[in-house]
Amino acid sequence: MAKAKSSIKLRAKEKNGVTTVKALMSHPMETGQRKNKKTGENIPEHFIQEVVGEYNGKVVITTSWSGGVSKDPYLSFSFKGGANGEMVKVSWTDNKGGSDSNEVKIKGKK
Amino acid sequence: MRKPAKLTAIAASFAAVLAVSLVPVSSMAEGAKETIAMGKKVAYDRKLGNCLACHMMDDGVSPGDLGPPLVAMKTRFPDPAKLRAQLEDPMAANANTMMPPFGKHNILTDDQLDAVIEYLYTL
Amino acid sequence: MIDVKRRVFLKGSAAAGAVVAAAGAGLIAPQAVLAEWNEAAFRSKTVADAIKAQTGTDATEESADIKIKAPEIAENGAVVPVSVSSSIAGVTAISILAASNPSPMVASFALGESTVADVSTRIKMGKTGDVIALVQAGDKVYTAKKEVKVTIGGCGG
Amino acid sequence: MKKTVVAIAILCVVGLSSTVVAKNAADTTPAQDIETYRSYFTKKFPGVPLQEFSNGVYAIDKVSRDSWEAIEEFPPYEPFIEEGEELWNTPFANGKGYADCFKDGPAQRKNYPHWDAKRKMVVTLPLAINECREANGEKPLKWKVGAIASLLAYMGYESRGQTTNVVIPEGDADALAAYNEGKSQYFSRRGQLNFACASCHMQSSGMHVRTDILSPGLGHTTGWPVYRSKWGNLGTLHRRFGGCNKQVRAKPFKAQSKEYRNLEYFLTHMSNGIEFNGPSARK
Repeated sequence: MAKAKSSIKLRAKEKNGVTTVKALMSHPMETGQRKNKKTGENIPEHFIQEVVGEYNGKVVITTSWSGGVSKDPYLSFSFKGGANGEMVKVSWTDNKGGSDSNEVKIKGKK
Repeated sequence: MRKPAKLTAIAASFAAVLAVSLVPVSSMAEGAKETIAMGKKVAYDRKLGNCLACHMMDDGVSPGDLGPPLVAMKTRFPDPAKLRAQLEDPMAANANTMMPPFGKHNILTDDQLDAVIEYLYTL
Repeated sequence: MIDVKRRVFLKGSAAAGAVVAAAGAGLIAPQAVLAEWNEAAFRSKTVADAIKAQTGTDATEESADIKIKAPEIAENGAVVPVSVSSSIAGVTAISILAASNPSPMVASFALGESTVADVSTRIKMGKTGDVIALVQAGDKVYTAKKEVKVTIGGCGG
Repeated sequence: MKKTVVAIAILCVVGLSSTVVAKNAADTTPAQDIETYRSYFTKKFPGVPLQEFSNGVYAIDKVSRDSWEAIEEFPPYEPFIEEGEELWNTPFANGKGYADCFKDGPAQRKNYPHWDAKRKMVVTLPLAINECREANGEKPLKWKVGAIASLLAYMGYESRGQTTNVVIPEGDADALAAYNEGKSQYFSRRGQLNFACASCHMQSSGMHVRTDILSPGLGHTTGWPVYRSKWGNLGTLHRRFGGCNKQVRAKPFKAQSKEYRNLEYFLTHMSNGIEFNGPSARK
């Protein structure tokens, strides 16, 4: 299977001068407290610690998470500004040093 | 943990006949209390009675509503044999019941059923 | 372990737009500021400790200007949708805590100048308890809470 | 209470005892069954339009619907649709692909499950997918999760808006027998807990097991595959059948076994006229 696909699905929509960004990330978000049913051992914690949202290269939100955020986590935020065709970027870093990012064009009035 | 509980369950159900010879009279009340406590535990345990799945009862949090609230059990079941039968095989009384056959399908052991009945009569 | 105050200062100044100047002066790179994960807050076992670690103070004020959108009853504690928004002016950070979780601090959002104080995520809740929203604006810390009942599955094991 | 009993008795003629159902499942025709089954639910939930039943418990409970709608803002099944599309477009080793088996494209939900008169069996969409693979020299996919669920998500998504229309061919005794077998399955009590599918999802639908609300059985087949928060993953209808059987402490049948295919045949037929809206998200 092709691997190049981003772990982040991203949408950005501008309406009345506010851009709303919605992101869904594929990640196990292990708390470290769940047991592996077969071995009985705790599954080590593995979760996204930080998600950064950028618009035009400027950070608009920095999100810090614990393993208390659901598996395949969701994040939505909004900022003033943004126009059709401009780029929004979202990137995450997890506690094991894994990371990913994705960009999407803002959909809005042309 | 289990063994003494079982013993007391038996002791309670045959109290009149056996208890005198098995258990010193002074500890009778203690024994009954333990049986009731065990009955409650079995009734609440999700893997055992799981009564709260369907019945409002006692101090149980977030009960279901498939069955009637378990209150005034002595009035509703003056005859313990009827209550026992209802737990053993509820379909005998109502072919469309949702209630699982706790005795017939061995969901609970005899001792557990006894203890649950003791407990239910406190409600 | 972690210099809480310094962190708060940096976040505050980031929101005030001062960080760019600081970075320009070679004091600190913006990414480094933003990349810091508040371990003390996230590892706290109580709401009070987490709030202190996050904000540097335990003087909080309940506010009706914070709106928490979360279900009264969560169908599945593994996925509880939560949105927090606020009409308080100058919000620099929003945090979401689940009071009954072993580690209550679940998420915190540091907002930029143009960012709207309105965030959504989905959180895990081990059992019924309050979802607490923590909103930082200026040097004030505001809170609001909403109880979410976590369902107990019926079918047993 | 009484109403429930009467309505159930009308449909399955029998109450719920397994032996009796097996004997009497044939007493009503599929057309009569649809009528009875549908009106049972539309009467029980009078404010709910027929099409809404495709949304399961969210059709009848406002509180869970709110969370569900929040989750649908960006549903967790979305990445699987994309993955399924990729799988659909990836050629087999022999250069052919799914499109060679499904001539009119991925929007196939309306065609399944169907009765295959030649082979005298119910063919479900997952079965057709794996038969397509095997006919082209590929290994079959696992039935319950993984690639097959993603493919079904893509095909389901492309089929959204199609209407359930499962045909029990007139005059085909074998097809009717398969349907009746599925029907008996649905109304037979099973397992240590002694529940039939109908016990929970018909007789007790809308009621609470602890705080869980039992979903109405009407429309149960329309939203698959489903991303269940409980699974943290996308799964197939037969995976759910198996899970339900396990919960009543019965030994589940195998996914795509004759038993589950016939059950799907019956249950999908009951939802005739309701639109497909899979993939979907459930608790």
